[in-house]
Amino acid sequence: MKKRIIILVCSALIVILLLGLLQALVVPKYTDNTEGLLIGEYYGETGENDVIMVGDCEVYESFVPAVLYEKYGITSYIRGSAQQLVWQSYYLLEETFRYETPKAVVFNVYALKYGEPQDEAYNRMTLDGMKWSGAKYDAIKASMTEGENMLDYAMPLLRFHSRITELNSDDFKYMFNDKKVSHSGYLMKKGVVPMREEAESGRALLDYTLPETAMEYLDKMRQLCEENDAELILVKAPTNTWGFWWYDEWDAQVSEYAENNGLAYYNFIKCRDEIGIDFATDTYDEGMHLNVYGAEKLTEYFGNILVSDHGLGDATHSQDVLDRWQANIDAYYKERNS
Amino acid sequence: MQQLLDILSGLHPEVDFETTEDLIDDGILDSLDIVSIVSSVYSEFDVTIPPEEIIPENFNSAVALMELITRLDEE
Amino acid sequence: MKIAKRISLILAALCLLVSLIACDTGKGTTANTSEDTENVGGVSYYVNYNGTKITLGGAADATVSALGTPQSKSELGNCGGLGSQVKYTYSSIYVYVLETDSGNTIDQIEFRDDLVSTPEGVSIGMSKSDVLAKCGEASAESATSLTYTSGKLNLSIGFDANGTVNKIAYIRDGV
Amino acid sequence: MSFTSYTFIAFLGVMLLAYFLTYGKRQWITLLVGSYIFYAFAGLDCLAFILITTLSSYLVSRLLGRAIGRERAFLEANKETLDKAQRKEYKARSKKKRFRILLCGLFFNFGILAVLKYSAFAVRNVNSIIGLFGGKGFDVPSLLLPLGISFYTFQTMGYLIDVYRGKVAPERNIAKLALFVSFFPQLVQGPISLYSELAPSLYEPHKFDLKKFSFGMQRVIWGYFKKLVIADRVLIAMNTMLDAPEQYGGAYVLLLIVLYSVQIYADFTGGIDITIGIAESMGIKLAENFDRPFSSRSTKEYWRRWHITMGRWFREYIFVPIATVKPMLKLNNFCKNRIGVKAASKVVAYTASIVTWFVTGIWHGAAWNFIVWGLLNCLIIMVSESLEPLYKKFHARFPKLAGNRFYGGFCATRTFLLMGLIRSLDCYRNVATTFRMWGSMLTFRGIGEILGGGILRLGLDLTDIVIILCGIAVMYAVSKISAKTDVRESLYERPVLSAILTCALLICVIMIGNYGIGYDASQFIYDQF
Repeated sequence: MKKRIIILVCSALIVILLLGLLQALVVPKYTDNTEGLLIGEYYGETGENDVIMVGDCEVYESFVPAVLYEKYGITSYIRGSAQQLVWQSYYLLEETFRYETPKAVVFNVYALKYGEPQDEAYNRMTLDGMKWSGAKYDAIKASMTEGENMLDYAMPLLRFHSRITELNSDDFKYMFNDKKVSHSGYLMKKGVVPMREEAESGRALLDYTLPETAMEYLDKMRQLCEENDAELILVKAPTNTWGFWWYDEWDAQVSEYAENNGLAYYNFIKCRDEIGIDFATDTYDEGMHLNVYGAEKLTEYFGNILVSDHGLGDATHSQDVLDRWQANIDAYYKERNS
Repeated sequence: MQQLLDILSGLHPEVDFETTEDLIDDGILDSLDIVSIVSSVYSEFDVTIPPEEIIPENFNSAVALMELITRLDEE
Repeated sequence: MKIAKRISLILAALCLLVSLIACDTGKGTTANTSEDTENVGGVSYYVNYNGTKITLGGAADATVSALGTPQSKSELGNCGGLGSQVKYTYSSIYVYVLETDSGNTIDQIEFRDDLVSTPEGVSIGMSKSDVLAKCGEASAESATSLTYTSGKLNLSIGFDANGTVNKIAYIRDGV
Repeated sequence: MSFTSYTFIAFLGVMLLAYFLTYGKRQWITLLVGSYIFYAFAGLDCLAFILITTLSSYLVSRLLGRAIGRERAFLEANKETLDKAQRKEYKARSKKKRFRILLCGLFFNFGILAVLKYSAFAVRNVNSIIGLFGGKGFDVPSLLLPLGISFYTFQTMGYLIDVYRGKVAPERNIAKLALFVSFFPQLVQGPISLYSELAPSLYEPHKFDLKKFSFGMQRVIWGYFKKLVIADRVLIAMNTMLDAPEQYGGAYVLLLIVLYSVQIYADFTGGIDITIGIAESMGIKLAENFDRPFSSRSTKEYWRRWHITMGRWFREYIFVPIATVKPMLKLNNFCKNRIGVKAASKVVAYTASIVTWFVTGIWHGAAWNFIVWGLLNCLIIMVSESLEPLYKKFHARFPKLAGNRFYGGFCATRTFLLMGLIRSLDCYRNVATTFRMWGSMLTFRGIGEILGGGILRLGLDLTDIVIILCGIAVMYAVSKISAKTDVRESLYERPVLSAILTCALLICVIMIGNYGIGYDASQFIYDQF
């Protein structure tokens, strides 16, 4: 009898171990669609970031922390991912405050257009990278689409098990260590595909009110920043194409919210010329996103604002952090100029 | 008893019903035979065999069947 | 006999209970499956443009080829698995097409200038009272717009501060 | 809550724990509570129906029990004074009375089932008749169909009939009866248990027994393997073909027939494995529902080995009573003198068969395809029975054939294909379409297309097909071995090997099972029949 119990316990342990290994094997490695790795990379660069940026592709394709540090001495990290919804940004921020105390938080407002969970795949790309915490649990709960299940997040094996029949060499190569893809959350795109024509408008909508849920989470984000003595700064990236249009009605609502709550709100669409953005050279996908050349221009312009209007850039940092940032700059230019 | 044996032999002349004891289990009697037996028992003995008594144990041998008939008649 | 009576009484009571529970739980049996496009609620959900009838929610391929070469055509990648959106620009209208595996559908039609009008005769530059006279009561009204709705199909008419029509769009709700 | 949902797995874990923790005289109450929680997941209005069935059956069974008690007491008390004829007369009279009570119970409960399940079907058919005369017809009602209603109604009515027949004593405790009606593992898809075989072990306390528990769990995992790895994967290809039947005629129909046989076997026996395994892990014994059905050599044998408990129900409570009811006996005797003994019993047995198979068909679903399916089964059995003398002559001529392995294989394959063919009626769900598709098989078109890669265009890739083939091989091997020995019992002597195999099976289920987003693991096919 004793022997049987020992066998039972051992086999249970072996099964758990094997499933753990298999899980490491089958979860997507995102070596092609690298956006899926952004959120997880933060944990290697926590601490003494002056600025944290949250939002969707309009943050991680628009601002370059390495340039911000090089030009203005501001340390920063971008916690953005593909179609990152407002509440996901909120919970990521909540998590970030457990690691450090930034002086300012920058939120790109485009995601305010979504008031409901959108897409399972994007959820996974944002949420799977987070370490387990109450914030992750809440973020998942707020983001699940119909048919999704908390257990699929707790054990990604259950979600991705069918990949076992389509494994490739990357799955083995990055089984335990993910590939590094970003520069402090900035995902570099060097291609140039010029915009063909300036859009006059986006698709007409039936209702131009920003969803209530989204605005509620914006407000929660504001309170969270207040509690943590960080200034919340709202921005809208300068890109504006018909498929991703920033409507005047939305702009008015955000402006009003910012004014009522004493927040700064910069809509960079309105100052493209001042920034010097040229959609013939500064975009990699016909104007939907900035490429690295556009992002550098925007970062310089925004850095100037952060220094002059928000008193950033004069923080003293430990030697470790200074070394880390020197390495960041080197890595950034190495990839940029390669 | 002879009456019963006549009924049975009428169905399967080749079988010695006095000695065989696994009529059902060996597949000698099929459902058609059972249906026939039940109706013959009704006409010859004036005994109705209720559905719950139609089980292999009661039909496996002529003796068992005779016992069933007697029991049903006596009760 | 007494027993049987009692049972039938009890069972009758239970029957009543069942009949109360077994009320209709399914959905209506005559669900409106086809997206009616003509004259529902007073408004039509199509546009005649240069002799081509463009029907909101209708099949796109034949319509697009009948419309001839657009001024420009611009495509937006597959978004959230819903299919990809294509925007066709013609001199007076925009036509948005949703392309999915099961076929291409006219998803939205917008007016760019006052050279086109709805089948009811509404065009950009009219006054709100003209619109109400031609189209009747709207399904929804806000300070800046009137919306006519039938199922998933909508006609949205926007106004500027003076109450003049500045926007006309046929919009299909999320698919 | 389907067996393949996370909710069910979690529920099962909690249930098992609670069951063993409450060991003692009231342990069965845990099961009752659990079963009602399980059932409540299907909807609270469903719960009302199962309660009504329980309540009415309890009342009727108690009344029947009282009537039987009175009868016995009366006979006992007047043993001396009554002569045989009087006794017979009294018994016949009181049996009639009892029968009326039983009928109340049966009519009421089958009435509920009939109204819920068949009224829409009936109205539709009436409408089409009215339509012939240009009438407008009635609105087709759409009523709620409580989970597993066909199963629990039949099981409970079996209990009532057994009480009426005096085979079992009525249950005095209504809560215990409620458990018999609603025992959660078998609620959705059977097996249909007899009260006499299930009740004792259901109410008895069961201590945790490592052997029984691990046997049960092994069987559960095996069931999930069959269902998730094989059945739900095969289903993908089947659905592709069924979405556009006209595109997949000819050889594809044969492919569909084979695939559906594999699918329903893996799905249904897998589901029953899960059911019996769960009960077994708690120490409760349920009746087996399958006995290697695909090795049957004839249709008759097949129906003794496939869905056994259902076949038993129809035989005991429909076929036998009909074949032995007095008018039938009289008919039989009347015919005997005119057309001979054999033919006379055929008249009776075939009449009873046709009724039984009609009911079996309609029990599976309220649609013509099921009725046609039932009657075709009946036809095949009757034809092969009529040809029996021919077979006998044939075998007398070639005495070696009966023992020949290849001949046996031929018979089994023939039965497999024949059963598969008529089973395809419930794939197409339409009699006319099915007949058309059967017709198209004669054209043999599509063989080249399937072999030339068509099989890979049904939604399965090569890996899937390999997995299915391996799965079938494993199922075949296990079935073959278990015909001779009890697989788990012989593995029990080799605990390490047993553990390795069980773990491997579990990992297979998790890794290559077809579940989760994108695959919506299908509900068990036998739901709501």
